[in-house]
Amino acid sequence: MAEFMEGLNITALGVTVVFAVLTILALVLYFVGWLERRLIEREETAAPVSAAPEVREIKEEKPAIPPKDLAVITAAILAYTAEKASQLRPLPFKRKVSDAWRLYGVQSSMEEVEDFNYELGKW
Amino acid sequence: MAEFMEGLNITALGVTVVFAVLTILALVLYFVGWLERRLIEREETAAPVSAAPEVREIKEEKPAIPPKDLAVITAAILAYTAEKASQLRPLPFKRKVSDAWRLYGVQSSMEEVEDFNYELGKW
Amino acid sequence: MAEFMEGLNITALGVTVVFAVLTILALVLYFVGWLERRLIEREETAAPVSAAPEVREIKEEKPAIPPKDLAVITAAILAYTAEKASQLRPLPFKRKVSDAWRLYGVQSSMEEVEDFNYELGKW
Amino acid sequence: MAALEQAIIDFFEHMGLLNLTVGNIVMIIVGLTLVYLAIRYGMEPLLLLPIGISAVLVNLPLSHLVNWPVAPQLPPGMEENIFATMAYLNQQYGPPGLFDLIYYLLIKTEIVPLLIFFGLGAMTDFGPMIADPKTALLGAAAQIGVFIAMLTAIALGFSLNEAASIGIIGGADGPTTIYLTTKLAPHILGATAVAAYSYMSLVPLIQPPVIKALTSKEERRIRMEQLRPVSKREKIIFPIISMIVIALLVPTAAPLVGMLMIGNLFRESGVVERLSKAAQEELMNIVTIFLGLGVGSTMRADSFLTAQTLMILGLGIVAFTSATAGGVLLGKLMMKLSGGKINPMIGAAGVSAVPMSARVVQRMASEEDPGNFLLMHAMGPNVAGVIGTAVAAGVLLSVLG
Amino acid sequence: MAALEQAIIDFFEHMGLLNLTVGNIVMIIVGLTLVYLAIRYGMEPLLLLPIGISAVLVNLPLSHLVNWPVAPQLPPGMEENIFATMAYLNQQYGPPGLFDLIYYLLIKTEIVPLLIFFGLGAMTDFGPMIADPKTALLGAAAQIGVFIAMLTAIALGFSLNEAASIGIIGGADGPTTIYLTTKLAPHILGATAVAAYSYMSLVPLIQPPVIKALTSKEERRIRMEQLRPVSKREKIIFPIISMIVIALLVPTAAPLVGMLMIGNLFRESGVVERLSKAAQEELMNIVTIFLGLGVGSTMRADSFLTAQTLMILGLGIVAFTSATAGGVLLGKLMMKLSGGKINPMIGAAGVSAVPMSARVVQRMASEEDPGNFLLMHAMGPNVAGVIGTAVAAGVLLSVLG
Amino acid sequence: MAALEQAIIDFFEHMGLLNLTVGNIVMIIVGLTLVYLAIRYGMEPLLLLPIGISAVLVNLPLSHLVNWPVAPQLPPGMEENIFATMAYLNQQYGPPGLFDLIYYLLIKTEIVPLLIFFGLGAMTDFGPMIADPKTALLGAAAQIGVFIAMLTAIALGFSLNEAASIGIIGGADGPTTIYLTTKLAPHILGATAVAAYSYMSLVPLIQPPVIKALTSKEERRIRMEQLRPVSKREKIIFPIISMIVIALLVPTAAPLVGMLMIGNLFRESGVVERLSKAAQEELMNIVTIFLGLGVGSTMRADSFLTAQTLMILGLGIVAFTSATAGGVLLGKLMMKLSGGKINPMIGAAGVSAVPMSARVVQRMASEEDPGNFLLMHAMGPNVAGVIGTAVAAGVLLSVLG
Ligand code: NA
Ligand code: NA
Ligand code: NA
Repeated sequence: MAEFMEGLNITALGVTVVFAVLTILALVLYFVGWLERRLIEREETAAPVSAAPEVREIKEEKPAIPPKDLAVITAAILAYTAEKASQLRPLPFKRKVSDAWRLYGVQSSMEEVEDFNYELGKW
Repeated sequence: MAEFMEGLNITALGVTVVFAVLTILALVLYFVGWLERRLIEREETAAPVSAAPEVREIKEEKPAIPPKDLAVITAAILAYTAEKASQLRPLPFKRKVSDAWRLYGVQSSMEEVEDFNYELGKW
Repeated sequence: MAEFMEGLNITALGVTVVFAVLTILALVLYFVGWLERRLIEREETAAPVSAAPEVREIKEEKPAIPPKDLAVITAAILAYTAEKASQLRPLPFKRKVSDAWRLYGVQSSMEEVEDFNYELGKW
Repeated sequence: MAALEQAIIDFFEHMGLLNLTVGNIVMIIVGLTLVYLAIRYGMEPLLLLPIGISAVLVNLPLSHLVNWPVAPQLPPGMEENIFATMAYLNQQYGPPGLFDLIYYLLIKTEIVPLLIFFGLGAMTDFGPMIADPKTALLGAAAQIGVFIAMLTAIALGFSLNEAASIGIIGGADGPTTIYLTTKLAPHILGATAVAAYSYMSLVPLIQPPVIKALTSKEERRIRMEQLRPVSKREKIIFPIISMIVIALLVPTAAPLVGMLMIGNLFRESGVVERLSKAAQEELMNIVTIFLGLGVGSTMRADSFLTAQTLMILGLGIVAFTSATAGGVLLGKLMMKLSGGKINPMIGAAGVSAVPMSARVVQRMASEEDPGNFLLMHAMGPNVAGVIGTAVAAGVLLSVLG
Repeated sequence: MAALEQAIIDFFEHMGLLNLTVGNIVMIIVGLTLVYLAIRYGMEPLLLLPIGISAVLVNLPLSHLVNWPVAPQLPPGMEENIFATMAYLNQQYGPPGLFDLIYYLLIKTEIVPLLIFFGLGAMTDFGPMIADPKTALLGAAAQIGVFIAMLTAIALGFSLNEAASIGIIGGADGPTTIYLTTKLAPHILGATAVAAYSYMSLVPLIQPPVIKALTSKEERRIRMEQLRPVSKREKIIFPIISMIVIALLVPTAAPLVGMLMIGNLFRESGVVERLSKAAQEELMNIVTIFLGLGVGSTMRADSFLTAQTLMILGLGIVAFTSATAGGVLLGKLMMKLSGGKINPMIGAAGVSAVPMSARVVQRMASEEDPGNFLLMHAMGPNVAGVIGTAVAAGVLLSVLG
Repeated sequence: MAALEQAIIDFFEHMGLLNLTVGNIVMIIVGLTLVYLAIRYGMEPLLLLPIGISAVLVNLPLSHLVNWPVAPQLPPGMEENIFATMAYLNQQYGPPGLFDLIYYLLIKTEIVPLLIFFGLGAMTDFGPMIADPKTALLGAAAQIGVFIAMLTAIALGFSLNEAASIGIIGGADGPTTIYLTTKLAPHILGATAVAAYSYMSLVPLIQPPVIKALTSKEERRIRMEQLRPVSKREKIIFPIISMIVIALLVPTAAPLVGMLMIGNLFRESGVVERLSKAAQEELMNIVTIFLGLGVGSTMRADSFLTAQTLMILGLGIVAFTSATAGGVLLGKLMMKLSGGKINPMIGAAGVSAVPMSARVVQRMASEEDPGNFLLMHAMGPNVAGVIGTAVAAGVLLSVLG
């Protein structure tokens, strides 16, 4: 019985804390959302010239493909994939394009070295 | 010499056990095979209506591609892959399709959420 | 001050060792390069008949694709990929081509078993 | 020749077959049942298949994959010291089998459950919850099931620590259940883990009757407004803010929520795709294998084949049912307060089991009205339920741990 | 300035070059030879390249990648306690180098060999053996080579434990060899591992003469009936049944066979493709790297450069030759009993080395008769040989371990 | 009810918020700044994002992700024994949190930095250095920055061990910095690691002014001859030779250089693509996650928020600047000796930070003369700088370790 009473106490505490924490989290999220809307408004008033260009960069234009063509290509590739899956084995992982740089001249080599991923990132 | 005698004993034991185990395994496999054939027979007598539909589902119909076309497509893709391997680097792993759901309306969002792989499986 | 003197000593030692090691390494590399050129010359004198065929094997002939076609295919695939990325989820990793061997007869099975990668390598 | 005979006799005396107990046989059948359910009905196969098959394997006698007990009697003061514990167990029970190493080094140290949470974070899109923060409360309401199940377990005679581990099943979060049980009551880990994953996959059967019983047809037909868009910036800020807020309020929930949110930040930041992919795939897959094998290896006849286990399986249903009810009832309250703008069914999705309970809600909504799309609205409570359960576990840990 | 001179003198006294022994030089050459064979002739490069290059590295003096001995003298009672052993070694020999950690934590605890078996299970299609179970006996017959090599080793003066580790080379299974040697005779691990992997890659040279000597042209021309189809259900049941049968009969083989079959169940179940892929790829690759580096790091001059090592390399040939002969001879017996329906050559494939010995058989068959396809028939004994060797290792462990 | 009140009071007393110190708040802001820099400006996000966010997490009080101090006071003789140390810390400070395990088991044992070097080797093409070996000397010259920074640090009052760890920042190699600091001065690990990675990403800002100050317009316009082709055979021999030469001369550099070269051999051999890919991807990604989290977890207020840290950040600039100057000055000498055939700017690329400093050189060259392509020539010193820094670290270790 003592255990059950303690269980009740834990329950009261637990329910209170869970609700409190998620309520606070929700309030914070409302505040962040409100801030975000204000920020966007201000950025828009500040005009297309300034501010956070890297956010917009992300939404690249992509050339539209007519839905019908899209469906046809999809169907073709899927059918092809299904058909070939049992015969084709994956091409070996093409890791070393390496010597290219001396064959294709210095210009092309630039791209390759940028690919050089020691720093594991982009520059 | 004592060691060699013990070696002989171990050999006798080992050869016996290896043969015994694999013989028993073979017998069990014969039994499983016999059971399987009986089960299949019974399923077939029980007709195309009932039983284990999910086993059959697996064998999906796939539209046949004429072998010649298949060969052409294969050749094209392989040639293409070989040609591009040195110039193209892998597209970055496209992980976040995310915001799609609010842009394409609720209908399309359904599929995406089904993609939501918290449970790591299919439902 | 004693620490600084020791630091100077370490610096002298360190700079000496770093330069010594990289100089030795450079000399060894010059030697390896000289050896390599001699080896290649000797191989070439020994004529196209003999020697190190596996080095040459690597440079396979690949059928040329006209650059324009290449560009078109690339553009098409990239556009297609971009378009589909939000709808298509990756095809499940097609791991088991398995039963193929009994369906397509013994000949085709050979290739498959060679694919069998217990030994994790090529034979 | 006598020596040979002796060797053969010795060998056969140590044959597993002659040492098989009834308990072993029952456990093997239990394990095979899990394997069958996983393969035949696709019940959470990523966990139940490894759990089932390793339960089979460890119950084949003398197989040396497990040599150490799951909940050993330790000298006083050693309990808390994992290094001393392992050295002691090695002394007492011989060198560890592979599954002992997995259990003691990877699961008992919480490495595996926390890395799973890390991967889950990298897999989860908290967008729906950010778009409509009030739905987070429904994720809180569902935790009521945790406490109702806990109280029921106490009433049935379980100790407080056991009852808390049983209650958390109602959170419908496998890794949280494993995390808490390992800390509070490791001897029932097999039972609570199996219950959690089994019922998670049975959500589509358990929830609909409860939801129907608590809502009217009109309520189920309520349509909701489309969610507002969520910016990339908000998605990046969310894991950081959540981690800070929750860890400041409930430090004992910090490991779970922290790892979840680090994973989510990797996902949303967009600058560490390599790591985010690794968290979701290579690391996640490897860790999932070890989780399944390690949990399954705790299912030994002596600790699993008890009346307790059956009661735990029963209490799991209590937990899931009351969690669903809790969510739906708060949903009804919010419906009334909002003037009918909220469909109470989405409360049921507060039982995380992402995204299954959200799909249950969507399915029930379209049954009543094919044009009613609640899925994204149900995803809010659904992901909030993950956080809610972690907080509940934190409270239980802080009081009992 | 005197201090600087002293520092320089000290530095040069600890220069590796001045501490290089003849043994080191020979071992470096041995390591480079393995690297050369791996790259130039593709001899099992996935193992022999890492083994070779780490053998080179650990024989460069004072390099601190290995600080602990491979087979240390331990105080009584410590041998079995890995935790006490490591603390003791740290005390005696200083902190562990990277390769010490790999060897003691990952290989000596059997984690790596067992995970390799797990991955192999996920890679292996047991279909041909299920289709024609009697070929499993040929996988048993090839194990005769294990015992013949063991007896020869005893006759040459090796201890029982060493002889058993040497014999198992004849099983043509790298991980099983490493597993057994680590348990029975860790000081010869380098030699047995190198022998096992080297001869596995030399199977195409070793087997044909033996097969030709034991079979007539007519026997080699025997064609066999096509194998029956195997259902998905059988493939799923197979790993479960095999695990149970073998673990009940030979519990000491349970870790190896158990992990193999869990991997295979992951593969065949079709419901855990993520995990099956992880077992075959990410986990397998990582584990293979550690296996190669760890084994190579045991190749130190003092324990490797002995007459024993040369004898072990010689005994490896004995093992492979007699294993091939054992398989072929049982093949001939089965041919007679079946009235000429079985081609005796497929017995040679009982030497696992999957799929190389099966390909050897196929190649020899098509040399005699281009229309004779034995590959799938040879795969039966081939995969059975993996199980057979694990069982043989289990017997040796139970008697000597 | 009194009990309930008590429970609530207890709970709130252990609430993190009430235990937050000013130091915690500052560290959280520091962590968030790193996260911001990583996301907003892409500053080495793969390391700085995990480091930043885990610095935030460990500074949320009582969160139990770290329970052990970074640089504990240990009983005499225990320092060197990692197993005794961990058992002792467990006894003193309770069970390890996840980040304690990552730090003590994976980073302090050097497992993670060495595996990173292994992966880097598999990613690096040493071709440009093989084609023009004299450029290796420029990689040596840049190490002068290491020693200048070290001397400055000593002058500012740092101990020798601390100064060496600070100096190595000038090598512009994150893992080497972490490796050396962990061994010599673990209490400043957070500061040196953050400095190393931050300045590596700031190379495009730090280097150009130094280069411009030391070279004339004419010098910067010097064009260089195209590099000779490098054969596959040379690329395979290179890692083997380098490993042997360097380990024989500086054994303390053997772990770093050895693992780098094993990785490179895996890459160039062409026969172990599975393993090479694993080293570059799955293993690398997993290890990078642990490195970032482990390093970040050492950033606690008490050890990080000191005047020392600010000085270390300042000394980092000294290190990078003098390293660049050292490279350029030797470049000028080589230009004179070669009769103007060598562009002195490529010396700046001896600061490894592969491939950023090589790109800086390329960019400055094309600004002066759009037709001048120095990139491949700058890659030679660039990769040589990795080796040079490892050797410098080896010398420091052998004298101070
Ligand atoms: Na939950
Ligand atoms: Na075998
Ligand atoms: Na460097």
